[in-house]
Amino acid sequence: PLKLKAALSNEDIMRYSRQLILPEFGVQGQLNLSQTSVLVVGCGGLGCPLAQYLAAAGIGRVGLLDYDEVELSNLHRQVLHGEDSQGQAKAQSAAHAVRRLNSTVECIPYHLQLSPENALQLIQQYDIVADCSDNVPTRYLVNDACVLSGKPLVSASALKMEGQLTVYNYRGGPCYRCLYPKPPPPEMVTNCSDGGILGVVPGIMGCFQALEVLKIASGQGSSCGQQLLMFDAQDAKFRSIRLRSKQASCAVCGENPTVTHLVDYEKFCGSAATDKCRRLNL
Amino acid sequence: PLKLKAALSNEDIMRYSRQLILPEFGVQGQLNLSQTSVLVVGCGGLGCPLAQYLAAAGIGRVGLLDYDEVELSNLHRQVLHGEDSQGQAKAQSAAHAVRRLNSTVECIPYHLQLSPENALQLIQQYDIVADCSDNVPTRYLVNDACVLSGKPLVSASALKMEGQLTVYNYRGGPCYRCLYPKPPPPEMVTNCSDGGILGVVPGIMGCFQALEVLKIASGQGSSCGQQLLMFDAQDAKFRSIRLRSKQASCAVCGENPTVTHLVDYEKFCGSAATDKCRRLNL
Amino acid sequence: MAAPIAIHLEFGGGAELLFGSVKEHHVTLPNQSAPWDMKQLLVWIRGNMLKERPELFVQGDTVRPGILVLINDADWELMGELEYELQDKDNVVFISTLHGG
Amino acid sequence: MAAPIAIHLEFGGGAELLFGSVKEHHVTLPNQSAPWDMKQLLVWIRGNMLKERPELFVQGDTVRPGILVLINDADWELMGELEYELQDKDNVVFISTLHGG
Ligand SMILES: [Zn+2]
Ligand SMILES: [Zn+2]
Repeated sequence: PLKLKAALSNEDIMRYSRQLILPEFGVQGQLNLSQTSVLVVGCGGLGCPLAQYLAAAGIGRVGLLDYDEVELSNLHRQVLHGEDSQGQAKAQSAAHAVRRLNSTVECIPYHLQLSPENALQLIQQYDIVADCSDNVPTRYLVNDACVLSGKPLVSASALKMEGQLTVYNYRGGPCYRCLYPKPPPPEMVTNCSDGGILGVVPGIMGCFQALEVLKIASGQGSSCGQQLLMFDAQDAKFRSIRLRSKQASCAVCGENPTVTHLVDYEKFCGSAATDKCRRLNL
Repeated sequence: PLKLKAALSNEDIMRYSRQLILPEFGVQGQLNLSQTSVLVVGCGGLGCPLAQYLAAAGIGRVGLLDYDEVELSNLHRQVLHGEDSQGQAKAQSAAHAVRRLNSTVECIPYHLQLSPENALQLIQQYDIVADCSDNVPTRYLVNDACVLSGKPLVSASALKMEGQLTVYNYRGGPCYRCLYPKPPPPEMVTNCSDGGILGVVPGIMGCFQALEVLKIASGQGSSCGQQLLMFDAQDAKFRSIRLRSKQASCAVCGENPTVTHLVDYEKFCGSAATDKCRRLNL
Repeated sequence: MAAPIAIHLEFGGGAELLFGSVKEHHVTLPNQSAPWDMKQLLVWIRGNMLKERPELFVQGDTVRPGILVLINDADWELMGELEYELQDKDNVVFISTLHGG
Repeated sequence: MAAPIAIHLEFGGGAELLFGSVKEHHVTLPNQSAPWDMKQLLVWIRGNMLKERPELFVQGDTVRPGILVLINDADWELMGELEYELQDKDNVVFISTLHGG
């Protein structure tokens, strides 16, 4: 757990002065932030801007998880990496950029694939989880691990010219499975490699994720629990949707849960936990 | 003027593959982008994410203008700079970060204050102008220079937990003066030093500015002409407002303009063209 | 007899690809003896709008997993799902969940 | 005689600081012989809601420079500005322009 900071240093006061004078934020908000840890699952198009703004704002600890390495085709949207980081682990490259921006943030890179074997142990060490992954099995895995560990999940996704954001498992609201009890048919899932994506769309959604994480971490609270924020970049239109409550019948957060430990999510979804090759040959 | 690119190189195809397959964008959109130049006025909270995503997407040329140097209190929102760039010119620091992300973008830093003496000559060299400045006189100066040079102006602003965005002087729509013929009383203008700002709010608005610039540059066109996009970060709410048409009575873009060359904007506004000290002692 | 009603349909998140890539549709549901409900709307969409591979949109008598249905900017679960009775000028959105990042 | 009308007022971009930092206000405008227009609304706000320094909100008979007025999500210039006749349940927004970055 993070050491409790009793007061801000003079350097903190200088660095964060523009936030400290916000009545919604203040010194207490900054102290709360410095005592909060966030696990960023995926250091791609969403995770890059998210990690950037969490670190800039002075989050206490950020875990940066990604199994992948930086490729040229990532750079149009994964803006923490550079041409010189091609071939490096994304987690390491993102950590390097984050430390350059704010060396007072504790920054832990994890160059690994989140799996049913390691997810609980990792997530238990963090206060808030941000899902910036790119595939269906990982989204169910992260959700279940957050429900089983009691952590709020700030989840965003993006494809082509559209984005979606919801805060799950937060203040009695629904989880991902409450909304989507069954996974979609694998042939209907389009990933960024196949469907394309305009880089600034995950940029906007990742910044939004950072905003909601910061509101939770500072103590203001998120306004996106039980809400779906939909973004259409073509029309520059946002829409806020009121979602269902937590479902009594939910397999993981309901009254008689059948998912009481993590399962095989690739099998459950019929697809692989990477956006590289889309379907498992079962 | 930028050299016309007749075709994309193999490296371009690799790098931008996720954008190229978008039907709204495509190869022609990418070629259009590579032939477009954008002047970013201000390399602060808005200019940093804007320049980052323009460069990542493959804009042809980006001009980065700022008179200021990097300070510790900038780093909570001005994410292209790092701890090691304190004391450096913001324009140089931003250019360095942009080149690391995409060395194929022509990147020109201007370490200077935009003024009635240099604005027209600078703006005439660019296709699109993005106003990321932080004070009233500069906003009128940029507007008038864009009207006099016939350039679209993608303008965003942010303070505390709010943001605003409009595309001015675009496809027959209004300019900044059409909306605000008279400057506000100087004592009613709050800047980021006085009012505070949550860093990710200009992050979101700067990404939005990048989106609209990219839509104009690629040939799709912006959906924010004659529109005001208002963002409230506290409630995570966006609102789109239909604005007035171009005003026949406008002093700069109207039928009998009285502003036919650039004037003294500090005098016109009664305030200084920097957010450092708020009022001119006239 | 229920009078014909006009509703606004929207498809997004990729679901529009099943409808000629058109995101917004204004449709008029014809007269019928009982009020229109969502269950009947799905049958009508399947019969009148879906050109091919209807199983990618409907499965059994409901939408396939991974499509969220919104009625007047609220999750249809809050509105009665298949039993919701459509009103004139209702706005119904079918949105595919996105998973990319 | 025009009946009393209820309208929704919003202040943003800093303009809320003149109204006790409260962004949303539901107000009822009393009966009067003629319909309420925006000009009268500004006088009413000045007399009933503004606690201090009214010149930071109104100047002459209109709003001060740098405040944009929106009626039902449209610039009031499109609606007739001071002459616009208010309807029951109208939404009127007063928003200060932001200049920071
Ligand atoms: Zn659940
Ligand atoms: Zn004008």
